[in-house]
Amino acid sequence: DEQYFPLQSYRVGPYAAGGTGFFGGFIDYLNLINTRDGGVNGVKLTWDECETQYEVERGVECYKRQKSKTGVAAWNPLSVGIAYAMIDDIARDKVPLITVNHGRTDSTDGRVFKHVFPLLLNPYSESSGIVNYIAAREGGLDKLKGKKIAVLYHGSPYGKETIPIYQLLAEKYGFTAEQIEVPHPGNEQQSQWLSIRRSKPDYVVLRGWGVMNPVALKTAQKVGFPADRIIGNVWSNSEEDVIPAGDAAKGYTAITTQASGADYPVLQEIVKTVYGAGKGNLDDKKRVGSVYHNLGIVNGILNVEAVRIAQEKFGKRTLTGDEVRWGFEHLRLDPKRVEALGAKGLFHSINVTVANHEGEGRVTFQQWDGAKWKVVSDWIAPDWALLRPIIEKSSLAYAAQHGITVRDPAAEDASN
Amino acid sequence: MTIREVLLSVDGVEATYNHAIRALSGVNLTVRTGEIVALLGANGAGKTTALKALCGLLAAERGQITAGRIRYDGEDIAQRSPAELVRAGLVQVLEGRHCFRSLSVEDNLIVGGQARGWSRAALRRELERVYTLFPRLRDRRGSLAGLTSGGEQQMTAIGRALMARPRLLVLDEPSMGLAPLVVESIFAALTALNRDEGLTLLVAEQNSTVALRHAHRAAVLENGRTVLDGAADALRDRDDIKAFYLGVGLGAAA
Amino acid sequence: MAVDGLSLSFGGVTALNGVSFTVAVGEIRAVIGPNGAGKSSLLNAVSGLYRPDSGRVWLGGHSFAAVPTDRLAALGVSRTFQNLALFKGLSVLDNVAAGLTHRLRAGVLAQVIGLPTARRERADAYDRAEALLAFLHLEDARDRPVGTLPYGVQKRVELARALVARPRLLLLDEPMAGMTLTEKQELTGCIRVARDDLGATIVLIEHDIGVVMGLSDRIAVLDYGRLIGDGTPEAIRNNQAVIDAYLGVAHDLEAGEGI
Amino acid sequence: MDWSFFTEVLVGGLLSGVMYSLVAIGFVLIYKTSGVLNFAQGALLLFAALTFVSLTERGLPFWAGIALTLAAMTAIGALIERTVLRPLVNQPPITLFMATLGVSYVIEGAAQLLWGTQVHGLDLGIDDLPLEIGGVLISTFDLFAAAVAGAMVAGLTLFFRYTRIGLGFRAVADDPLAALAVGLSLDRIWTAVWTASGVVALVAGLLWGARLGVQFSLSLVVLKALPVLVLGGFDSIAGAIVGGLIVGAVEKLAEVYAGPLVGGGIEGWIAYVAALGFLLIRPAGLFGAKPVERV
Amino acid sequence: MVRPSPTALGVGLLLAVAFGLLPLVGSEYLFDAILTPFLALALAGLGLNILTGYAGQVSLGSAAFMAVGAYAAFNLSLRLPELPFVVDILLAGLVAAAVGLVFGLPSLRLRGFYLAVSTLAAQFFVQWVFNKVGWFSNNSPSGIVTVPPLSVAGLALDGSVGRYLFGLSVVSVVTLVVWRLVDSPTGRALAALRDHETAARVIGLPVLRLKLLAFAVSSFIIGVAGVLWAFAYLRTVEPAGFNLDRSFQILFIVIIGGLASLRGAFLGAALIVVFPLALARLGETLLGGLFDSGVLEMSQRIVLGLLIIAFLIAEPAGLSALLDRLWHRIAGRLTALCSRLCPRSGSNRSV
Ligand SMILES: Nc1ncnc2c1ncn2[C@@H]1O[C@H](COP(=O)(O)OP(=O)(O)OP(=O)(O)O)[C@@H](O)[C@H]1O
Ligand SMILES: Nc1ncnc2c1ncn2[C@@H]1O[C@H](COP(=O)(O)OP(=O)(O)OP(=O)(O)O)[C@@H](O)[C@H]1O
Ligand SMILES: [Mg+2]
Ligand SMILES: [Mg+2]
Repeated sequence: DEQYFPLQSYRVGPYAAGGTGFFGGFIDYLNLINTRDGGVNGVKLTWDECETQYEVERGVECYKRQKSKTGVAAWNPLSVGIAYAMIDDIARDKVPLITVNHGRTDSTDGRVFKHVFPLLLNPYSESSGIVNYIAAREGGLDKLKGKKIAVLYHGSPYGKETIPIYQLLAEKYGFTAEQIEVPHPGNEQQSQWLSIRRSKPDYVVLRGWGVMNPVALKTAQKVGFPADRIIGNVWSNSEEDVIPAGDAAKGYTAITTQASGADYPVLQEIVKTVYGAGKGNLDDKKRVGSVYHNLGIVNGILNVEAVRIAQEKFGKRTLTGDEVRWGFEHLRLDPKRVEALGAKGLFHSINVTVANHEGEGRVTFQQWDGAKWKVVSDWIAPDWALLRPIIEKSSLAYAAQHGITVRDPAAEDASN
Repeated sequence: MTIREVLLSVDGVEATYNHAIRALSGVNLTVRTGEIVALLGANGAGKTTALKALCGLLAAERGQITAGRIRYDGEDIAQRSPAELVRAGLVQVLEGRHCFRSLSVEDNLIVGGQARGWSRAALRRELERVYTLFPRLRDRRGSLAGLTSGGEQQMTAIGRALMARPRLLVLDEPSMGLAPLVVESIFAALTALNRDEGLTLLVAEQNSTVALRHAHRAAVLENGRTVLDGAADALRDRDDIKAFYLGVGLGAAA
Repeated sequence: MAVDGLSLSFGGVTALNGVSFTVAVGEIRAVIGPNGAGKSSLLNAVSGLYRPDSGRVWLGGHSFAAVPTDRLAALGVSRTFQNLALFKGLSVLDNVAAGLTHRLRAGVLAQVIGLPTARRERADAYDRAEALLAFLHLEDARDRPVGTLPYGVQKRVELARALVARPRLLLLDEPMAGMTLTEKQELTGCIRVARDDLGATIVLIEHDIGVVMGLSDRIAVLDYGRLIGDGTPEAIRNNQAVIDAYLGVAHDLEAGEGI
Repeated sequence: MDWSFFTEVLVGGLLSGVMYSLVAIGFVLIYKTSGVLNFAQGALLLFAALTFVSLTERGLPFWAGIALTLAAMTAIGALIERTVLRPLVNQPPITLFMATLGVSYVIEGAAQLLWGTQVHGLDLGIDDLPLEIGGVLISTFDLFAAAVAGAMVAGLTLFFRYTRIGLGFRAVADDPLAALAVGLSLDRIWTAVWTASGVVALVAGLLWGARLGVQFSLSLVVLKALPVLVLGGFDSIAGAIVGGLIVGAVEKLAEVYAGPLVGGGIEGWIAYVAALGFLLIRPAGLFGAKPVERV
Repeated sequence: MVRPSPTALGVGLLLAVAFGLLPLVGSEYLFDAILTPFLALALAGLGLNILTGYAGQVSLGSAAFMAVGAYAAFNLSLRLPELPFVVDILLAGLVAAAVGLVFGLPSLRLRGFYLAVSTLAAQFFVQWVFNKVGWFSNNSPSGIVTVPPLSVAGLALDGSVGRYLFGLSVVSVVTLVVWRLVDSPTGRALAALRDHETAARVIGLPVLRLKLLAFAVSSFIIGVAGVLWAFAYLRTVEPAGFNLDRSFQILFIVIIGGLASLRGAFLGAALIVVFPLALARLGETLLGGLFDSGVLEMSQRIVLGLLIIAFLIAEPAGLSALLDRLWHRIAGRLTALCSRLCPRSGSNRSV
């Protein structure tokens, strides 16, 4: 028996660094399960890579090409655009679509988006997490009153997505949010940072992408804005984002759902079993344990565990996509289980339900010391209660528009 | 005429454009040092193509030589680049006034001398020579060549070729668009150069009267083939041949 | 047509210097002169491509300080160019037919849909173009893209394009450059026919004195932008100023022997 | 209005503009000899920077890295001449333009295949600490870049003014067939020019690479250079620098002062629109040669 | 016409296969990943060819007009649901034409690469507007829009085959119209303008009107191609999908296919869509085990680049001319062979 993971990966083009790290980590973990455990309960894991260059049409082509293989477990495109383009087909083909740390915010509502899983974090909870962290640094949410936070966002759909949520958070906590766009690709930010210098915010949230991140840090240095007051979002938090900035990045802090570093037992095992056998996916071993690599590994853990959970229910065999979907909907990994998986400290926990496809992932913050990331906060919980109504409003509108009947979680759980 | 060494020989050359359109199908031509040879033929006979072929310029027009041999100064030119040929003294004045439009007339001439790498003084001397030949150019030396009149452009093109001090000057329709006086003076000057400096000339001309008057020998092309090759004075006097190949007699009859 | 006190200079160069002369209806009027005398500039001014510094151009009863090029065809004027100005990518037939496009009344949509009027117009245009091809012996080249034709043939295509619209005034800038004698003779005939049968008034620039003398009714001579002679071929042939400036010694005339 | 802030934006803009000029100069060189917009300039830039970084990361000293990269750029120039330009001599500009697109694919592919897709940091050893002059912050790095660009422009301008080679360049661009006929060695000229634009690409690549990190996105900086080119004129080196200054200043002032009114992010197109407006007045840019045509 | 020409026969055969045979035998992959994008890109190529190939104006902003078409159709079907979809398409095309007209105005003064670069203003400006103004994407927070399922005249066409047939019909109709256009005197006038503007003015062609017409018609068609892209192909679009790379892709289709040739747009699109896929497949099966997808992709890029260059060298006039030449040669051989075998039967080809 085999379970197949089609990978719409990207190792070329402007976002190659993220793609190689993430898919490398994912593959490394699948490899570990195969070599160490002989698969999941004896079911071998297989995969294929299809290069998308982060382009939507290529992603779609890959989907059409790879979906014909048997035993597809789940799709993990790591691209908002590709994920959006797949949503209809996914629903029809009944296979889960995993968008770890990104994707449609409203697909958190699993009652409407049955097959879509924005695991760990969505853009809204990320924003809330960042604000909570700033509050913690200032000494409490009440200290936010009167503060000024500038959000420097990438001029793309991805960048724009959090504009309303920062507005909302600003109203709620009484700070002012100044949102500034950096046009794609963001290799020039003089004017934005001069504006920032003029308005003198207390913090700058960097919602960047690719080349925009190092340039932001460099330009900040150029206008004299301190790096330790810049907080990066989840796509501005990798080594690739800070290394090119050199010294300018020292002190820069960024959110993450998974800590970096290779000291976690699961990574040690990967290094030993997979890289030891010469089957490691990363060309450059130094990148083992980097942020993207670790995200790939965490994503691997989540996928594999979902399969495992589904197997408990449906039998230890090749599962259908919809069965794996069930597994994801019951993906509950508490800190104890995380530790058992050798990932204690790598990520916190997850608790996916029918209604909540995000799974209440916690976030932490890492600071760049010039050579590596260092965790500087506890595992912080975003303000889920605040976000849920907004998410539901959007998802219900989607359901109405597309004629989807909203599932009743209680009934679902009862029927299973 | 004493037999002199062969400077250029064209042997059964065939050529096509774009691997498809056949333009030459058997051109033979010999030019000896110090000769003036006229290449005659009706529109489309292949004169231009033949001349481009022997200066290595066909490739730039997506044409190719498919058969035959061209030897200049004893060497096969197949392997030589146009630049090398120019340095070896084989220079062509292209049909249709190919001036460097955005350069001044004088700069056009200077570029013409570049292959020779003249010193500053030599350059002045050469320019003077051209200006004496074409006084009109002296007046217009500062104008952009692309804006000058048709005849001025033609003079510029010829002058530019002379700047390289050719041994064999190949002219494609040099008289086109020039006033009769100028045509006369050009041919006079070229003949003088031929006489005094042994400049060899190969001239393709529609204006066969002028061409034959100055040429020693002439070749006639028809449909891409050499059909006649002989002494110019013979041709000049043979009205039947002229009538047949060049159509001169017809007008007289009409 | 007439020009009156036309002056035109470029930077320091005076291309035309107070040139005035008239062209009578139905006349073949030659303009000759040394290179750079301003002949082409004159035609360019008359066709609106150059804007004269002073002076006026009269075309069919209208007087212009600067001729509107866009209206030229409508005024019944067409011309050829010294350096070929053909539509290289189009076939010979299309080039010639293009000379009639400004007459078409049917709109784009009508043409695309193929309304009867549009179809008729189009067929008419092509019939006339074909007729001209026959007239100028261009049938063989009918469908060739003009860019690949020999120079002399291209010149004829240009003439055909100018003639197809039956212009009242035809401006020819060295139409015979690069032709063999036979072809020149043929073309001379054609130009005569154009005048006699189509009723065109013709202004002709040409360096072949034989052709000019044989063909034209009156000749204007330019030198350094000035009119230095104007009269019948006979008068010009014997005008000393013209001989000095342009014609040179007698034997040049044999260039156009036989005409 | 806050004049010192205005000055700061203006100066910042001008200095960024010089960075654009650096890239634009490479285009100008090629345009001057073939009348074509060289789409591969971005790829050359990426290739040069990537080669240099990868070499120094493998332990080569700075100058050895530069020398080797220069050698590589020369080889590329010669190769392009041999395999692309020579067979396509005398073809219309649009064809050559497409060919440069092909070249850019090959170079981009080869660069990444050879050196990988990783992001590299590049430290030229120039601290980028802000310098305060009269209350106005100025970046030392930008000053350095401006000096380099200035030197390059001055050098090239002198070169073109005082050698006859410049004349040959323009002749080739005007009419390649005639250039061949008068004996210009197109092969040598093209090799030289492509190599030169490779060298310019190296300089620009290093300076931009120090800013952005050496990565694929480096090839996107050409988009900043294009409006500079049309503004200054495709064939003018001085135009590249003046155009750069104008574009930089317009862009920054517009973004800072007009951006907030329309929601920001206008920097991506304002330069193009400004250049377009300007072109309507001067269709060949500030210093570009007007097309010479007559009938 | 008494006897159908070989061209007409060929086109007829092609249409018969495309409409009749393919829907029966094709797979979902064939339709969704190959044929539908091929049709949309070919249509865009056709549109750009009018502007670049026939009228001689180079544009680097085609993707922007695709975006305008796509977003216009999206908003029309969203906000005026009572309109039939065919009307939506026409209106979307018209909107694109209007935008094209505005950005075509500089062509009245600019030439060559100056014009080309200034069309980039359209490219970036339009993308920015769709990003910035939420109204266009129905205030979708991410700016990504998902179009409603395709249905024409009450006929639901949301399956792969349906969408393919829809695209094919649109492309067939537009191609027919374009063919009529370029064959008309107006089409010839455009080409005249391209080849020699001064001469065109002198023979009385309305130069300004023609240029604007070219921009409008071309943008209209590219806009319709955008509709196909959004409704028949991806069904989810974001402004970033219509970026500069797409514009270059379209230009590339036109030039590699053959300027001023209808066939060229299709050949070019086929090359650009099918070739990378074929190469990817080939690479994967041959070398998939040895190298990762990145290395394969990079090698494909190199191969593609080399091919572009090779094609251009072999025939700067594009695939269409290359095919013509091959056909000439084969036909020539065949006639030679034929006349040797059966000396009396002459064949009269028309190509
Ligand atoms: N670039 C080209 N592509 C295709 N065919 C060409 C090309 N140039 C010339 N030909 C063809 O080659 C043949 C010979 O032309 P060529 O120009 O050599 O004749 P020519 O004797 O110089 O004529 P002319 O006296 O008019 O200049 C003609 O049939 C012409 O159509
Ligand atoms: N657009 C222009 N810009 C600058 N100078 C020009 C321009 N047009 C013509 N001239 C100059 O004006 C003068 C007259 O040129 P014109 O072309 O009218 O001469 P022409 O009599 O036709 O000569 P040819 O017989 O050689 O064709 C020439 O000296 C020419 O250089
Ligand atoms: Mg010729
Ligand atoms: Mg003239």
